[in-house]
Amino acid sequence: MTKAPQADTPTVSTKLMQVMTPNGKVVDKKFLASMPQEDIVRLYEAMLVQRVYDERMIKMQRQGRLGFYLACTGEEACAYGPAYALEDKDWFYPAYREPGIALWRGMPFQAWVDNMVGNCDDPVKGRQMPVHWTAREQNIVSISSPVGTQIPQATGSAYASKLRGDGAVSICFFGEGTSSEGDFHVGLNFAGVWKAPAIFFCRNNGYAISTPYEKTTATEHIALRAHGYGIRGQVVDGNDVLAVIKAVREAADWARQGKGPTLIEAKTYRLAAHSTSDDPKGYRLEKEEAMWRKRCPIKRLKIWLEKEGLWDDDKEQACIEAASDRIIAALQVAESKPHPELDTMFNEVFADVPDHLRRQHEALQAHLESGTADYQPR
Amino acid sequence: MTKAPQADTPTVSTKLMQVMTPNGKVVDKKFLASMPQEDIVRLYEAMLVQRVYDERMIKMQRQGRLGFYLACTGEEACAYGPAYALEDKDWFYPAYREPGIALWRGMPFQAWVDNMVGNCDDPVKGRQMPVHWTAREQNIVSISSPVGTQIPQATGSAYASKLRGDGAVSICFFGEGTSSEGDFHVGLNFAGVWKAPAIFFCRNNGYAISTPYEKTTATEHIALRAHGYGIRGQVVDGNDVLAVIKAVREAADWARQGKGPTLIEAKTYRLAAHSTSDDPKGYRLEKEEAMWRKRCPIKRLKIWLEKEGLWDDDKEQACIEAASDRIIAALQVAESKPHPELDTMFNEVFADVPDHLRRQHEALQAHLESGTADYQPR
Amino acid sequence: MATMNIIQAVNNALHLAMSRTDDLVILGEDVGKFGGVFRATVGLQEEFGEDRVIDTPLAEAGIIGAAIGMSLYGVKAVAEIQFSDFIFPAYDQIVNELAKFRYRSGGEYPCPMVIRTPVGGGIRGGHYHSQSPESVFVHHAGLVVVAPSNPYDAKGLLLAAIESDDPVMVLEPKRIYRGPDHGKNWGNHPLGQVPEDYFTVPIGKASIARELKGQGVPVTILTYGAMVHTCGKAAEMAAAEGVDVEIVDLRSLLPYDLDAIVQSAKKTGRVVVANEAPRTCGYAAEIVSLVMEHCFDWLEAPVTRVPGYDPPSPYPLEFAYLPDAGRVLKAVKDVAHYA
Amino acid sequence: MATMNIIQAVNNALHLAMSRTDDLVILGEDVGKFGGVFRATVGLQEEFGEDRVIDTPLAEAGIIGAAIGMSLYGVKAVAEIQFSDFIFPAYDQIVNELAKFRYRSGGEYPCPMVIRTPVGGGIRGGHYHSQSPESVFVHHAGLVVVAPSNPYDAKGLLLAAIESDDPVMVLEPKRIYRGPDHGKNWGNHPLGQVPEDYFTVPIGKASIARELKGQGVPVTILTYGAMVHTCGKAAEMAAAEGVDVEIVDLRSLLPYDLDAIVQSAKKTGRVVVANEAPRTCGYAAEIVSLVMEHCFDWLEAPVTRVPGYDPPSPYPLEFAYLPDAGRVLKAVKDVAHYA
Ligand SMILES: Cc1ncc(C[n+]2csc(CCOP(=O)(O)OP(=O)(O)O)c2C)c(N)n1
Ligand SMILES: Cc1ncc(C[n+]2csc(CCOP(=O)(O)OP(=O)(O)O)c2C)c(N)n1
Ligand SMILES: [Mg+2]
Ligand SMILES: [Mg+2]
Repeated sequence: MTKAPQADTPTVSTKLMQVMTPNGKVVDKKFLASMPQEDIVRLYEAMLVQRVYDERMIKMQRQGRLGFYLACTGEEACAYGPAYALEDKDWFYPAYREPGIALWRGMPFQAWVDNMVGNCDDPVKGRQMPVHWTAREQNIVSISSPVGTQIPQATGSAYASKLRGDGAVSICFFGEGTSSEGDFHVGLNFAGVWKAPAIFFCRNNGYAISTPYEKTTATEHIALRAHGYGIRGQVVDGNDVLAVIKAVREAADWARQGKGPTLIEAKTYRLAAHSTSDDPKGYRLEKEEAMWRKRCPIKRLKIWLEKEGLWDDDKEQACIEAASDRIIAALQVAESKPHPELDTMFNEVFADVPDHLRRQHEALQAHLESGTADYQPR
Repeated sequence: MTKAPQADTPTVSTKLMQVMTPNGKVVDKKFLASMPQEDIVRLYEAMLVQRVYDERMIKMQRQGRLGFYLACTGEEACAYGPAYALEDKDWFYPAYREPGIALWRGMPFQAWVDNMVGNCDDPVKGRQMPVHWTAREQNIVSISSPVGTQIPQATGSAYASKLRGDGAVSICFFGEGTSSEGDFHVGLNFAGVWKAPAIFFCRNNGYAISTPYEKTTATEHIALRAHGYGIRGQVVDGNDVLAVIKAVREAADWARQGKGPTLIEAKTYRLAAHSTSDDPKGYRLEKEEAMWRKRCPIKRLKIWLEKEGLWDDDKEQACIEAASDRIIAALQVAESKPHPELDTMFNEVFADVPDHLRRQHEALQAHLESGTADYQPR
Repeated sequence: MATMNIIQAVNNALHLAMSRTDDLVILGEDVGKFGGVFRATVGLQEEFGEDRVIDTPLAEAGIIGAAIGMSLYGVKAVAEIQFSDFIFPAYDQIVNELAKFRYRSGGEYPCPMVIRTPVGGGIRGGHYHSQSPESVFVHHAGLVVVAPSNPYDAKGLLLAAIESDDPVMVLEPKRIYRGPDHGKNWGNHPLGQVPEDYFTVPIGKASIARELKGQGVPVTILTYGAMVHTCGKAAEMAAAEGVDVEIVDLRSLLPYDLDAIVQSAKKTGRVVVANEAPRTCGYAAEIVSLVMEHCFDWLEAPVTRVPGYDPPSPYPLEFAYLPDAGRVLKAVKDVAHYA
Repeated sequence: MATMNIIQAVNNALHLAMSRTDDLVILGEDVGKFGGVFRATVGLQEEFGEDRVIDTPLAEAGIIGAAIGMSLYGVKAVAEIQFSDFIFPAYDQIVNELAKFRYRSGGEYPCPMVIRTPVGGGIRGGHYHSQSPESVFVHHAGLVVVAPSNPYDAKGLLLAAIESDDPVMVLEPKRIYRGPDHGKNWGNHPLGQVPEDYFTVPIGKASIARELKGQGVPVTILTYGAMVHTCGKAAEMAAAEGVDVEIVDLRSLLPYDLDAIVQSAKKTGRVVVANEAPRTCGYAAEIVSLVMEHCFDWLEAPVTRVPGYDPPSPYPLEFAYLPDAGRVLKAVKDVAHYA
């Protein structure tokens, strides 16, 4: 009954793909050689900057200037790696922890910050919480809070691009906690049947809010689920941006050759709290966090860059300061902008505003003019 | 990272478990020897009788005497095997194609037939279509039409029995088509984490109505999904009732030892139409059906029984005739019974009938008495 | 013009729409080779190929989720959900995703697509093949919901749905899929005269299924779907008893045609709302509230619902369960003679 | 008696219930070690162990599906859904399974269990942390749905829910979880005086949150949950303008207390229905229809809804979106002065 494996039979590899160890030791020289050095520097800078942004934003939230924030600290490689590895025409379905995709691919920085505040220039017009941005120009699909819904959607986009034969790949991001939702299953299974050019990128950061991996699933690797869908599976060191790039490139090649989807499991760790509403002290040990801090994706790259003479402390300092200034300035600008207009509450629900929503809009307008309304526009 | 396998590490076997080949050749003498011969005869008879019931009911439906029927022709072993293999205290979550579980475990035969008609003695009080029976005495949970919903429910029951420490196992049945639903994923994943004493029995009969296996999933075996949940997986010849018994027994032992769930995939074939609303001629080849008819679970057992001198044509004829008479008589009885009482429409929606349903009941009563109602009680 | 039943009208519409653009696909369980369990998609896979008429795995969340992704990418999908009773595994995708995509993305990711699904009882399907879940979709803004009652509207509304820039759910009244007298005593469901060419029926507009004759106490019935025919029969019976009924076929449940509702309600002052869905929090409650809010001073009698009963539909008692012409008649007479 | 906020009252109720029987478990995302994202289950895992207070995988269909299976087996579950916005992956399990189990099995498999979930806006959660989905559950017969507005009812209704032989959904008003003045200008949400011992509040009974004072035009407000307090503030403002408001806190949305509704509506003849959920096909529409059907001749003015707007809740404009005291006041004055 078992057939001989063919060249295009998908395989599932649970061996940790790595290019560089946590100590900056190169274990895949060939891949490293294929990477332009200036790109590695750019990637390093971008991840470092992201770290600064996250730290500043969390502080701002504590000061009451932001309603909510959610950092990707420790997981920067899982956004910047894929964003680098793929092409302009490819489509991205982020979860909420991949701002790097937007920033790398050219979403205007101020727009990203405007979204944190929900002002009139927020690309989603103040209709969602912070961190739920969108970036149509960059083919990055709108983020929603319900986790996992983007997975079958990415399958659909991948199918559509296959139907059109335009050679694009759709990549979808989600956490290991999210991989427990039914949408994970249906999305990957459909993609398998359709041989859709899709990449499912599971950031296994060990926790779903407070829930540790062993309460999420009994399987050793999420990647093993690829067996159940007849698709490729690959475990990668999610804190090794070069390995992430390699894994995504291989998956994209496979997809573009018409061989179907890949499930990538990136092993990483959420160094930060889940969000500004969370405090991990109640559910995990400092010791564990400390161990993972040593495996930080930024740190390992820095060791290597310094060894190669491509980076030094001055550059580091300058980079951090510039990023810090930039985000503080952008936040000030964002805060100075007014709220979105009232009509954003009623338009774009449908293509045209139907009568019943027009009536609701008018009623609200009248209410605000009556002087008895709680809300005061800014 | 990979740990050495332990004695209780679940394994996934895609080797077809068989006790007897389609030609009646015994390939697992040891297991056969463990089975009392009279039980094998009883199992054979039961499956043969089921075949007769199914054929008669389909005829009755064609004659307009039943609203709907759904046969298990070719898949009898997948119900009678598990029903035989498990204990009285164990819980069953059937799909709609396992009447054998009920009949083997002692659901009153007339009650089963009353359900086909939906009369006043139907255990579900005429509230569901035919084939959606229930059997509380036998620990067989109520069947519903939406496929797959029973899977996480079985996980819950298994967890509850584990919590109580009563040693019971919960077994859940579903088709390979159904294994595409999100509920499959969540049910098996929860069971894996909880090491719940559950058996997930997937009847892979090749089709979901008209949809062939290769459009359902790209994985070679549904059983491979066990990898993704860290649980046991086992492929078994679903047309070999002895192999099914063996597979279910192994899974039950595993579960009772506290080692968690097993996903069993039984390879079989739906020889009949999906239901009386279906005609397979439009979507599959007679040749394929003919090949599977040769692998019939009843036929292979008959060859062996005859060889052993445990069965002969006279017995066969008598058995068929008795079954035929029995079902025809039972159907006549069922048809002679009145419809369920009107109040069955309003009670048992809640534990007590709330006022708003009482008012609806009264209104209907008045309407029926007004003489303008379409419905005429029988 | 051709004589068609609803299934034929739907099939005809799909053929026309699929011919007009390559960026349209049909997907669902058994819709391809088999042509759908109600045969609405027969012949389409043969004509447009397996890539555009797709037999999906058995997973409604996958069907809708994937259709959303196609739509975002620019390929419009017409998804079939085999029975509306089985749509709920996709409920999250529909109400949290499909309905909100345009709004939540600041207009960057509109998501026009179509969901076709058969609704209602009368085919002896028990309570898992008979549901009428319109209100739980109408409640979530962002979804257009239409409910044709005849072959002409079935074709015209489906083509309008496919043209629309919004996600549209088309609720097809399965008990009158095949023309006259399917079901028991349901009144006439004539086969329709339907143009074979492309046309649309505007979304958001009701139609007058029966006009006032000018003889007797005038009463308005607001209804939709298969119930239009039940109400037609009730209207005939009422005429014999001196009650003059206007039937407004709402056709479009969201957006609804408030003008048509208000106009008829003000004209008669006596209103019955008839539909199959369970009473409590059903769509009829919204219509009652609209009439309350817009026509209070015109009302001569309480607006009266003739909805389904709340419990799940039973099997042999189905024809006691479903609102029949007699129940509509009683309500019509009650409001006509209210004093 | 102790002073408690709603979270404390819920937590206290769960402690008491868990102590009374071993056949009760709590399950949900982050409910165990962390004590729930709103901290309603703090301390329970420590006291009752990991087997009875379960941190589940992230899958609502699994939580509810498994809870159903436990309940069928005789172990009652109190499932927490982290936000009601995330309940929809379990919608099929809730409306097609949980709601129908007793009925469809001829009474052989009742399925009593409890679902607790926070509802409503006012915490700056955007439209995915603010929904009020009651009507889409009330519509499916078989589910009991309650909505407490204060710590006393939160405890008493939860304990009644756990005692009940039916599946019960407890919709907790998250913006007043923590006591006074959470949110902006919402009126008083006093911490409650709550007995520390076991007690229940009967399901199906409304309470009078504010009685008529006998001065001014009498008006009824029918409401529930957090809106009870918004309405309280509106009632005070109305009193200053010569309108005398009775507030009926429905508490139990299904079964509803028709007697209380009808009694108040007939007394005043002027009725406002205020709730947070979107207007169209929301729960308020059902209440309007009930008043229409049972009190038509008593009505002096159209029953007027003050519901949420239909679109998904926005983020910075949230306090323009939510029905505030001013909007309730306007409706109260409109019905008071209707002529
Ligand atoms: C359907 C749904 N259920 C629950 C939540 C609440 N929630 C938000 S994030 C989260 C944990 C997600 O964990 P994981 O997928 O591992 O992603 P991570 O946060 O670790 O990146 C939960 C439970 C949600 N957003 N959506
Ligand atoms: C949620 C849901 N979707 C669709 C259906 C319609 N339907 C009934 S049976 C069936 C096919 C099931 O196939 P499979 O699981 O392989 O079981 P089999 O019939 O082959 O035994 C379908 C699509 C349903 N009952 N429930
Ligand atoms: Mg995680
Ligand atoms: Mg099958």
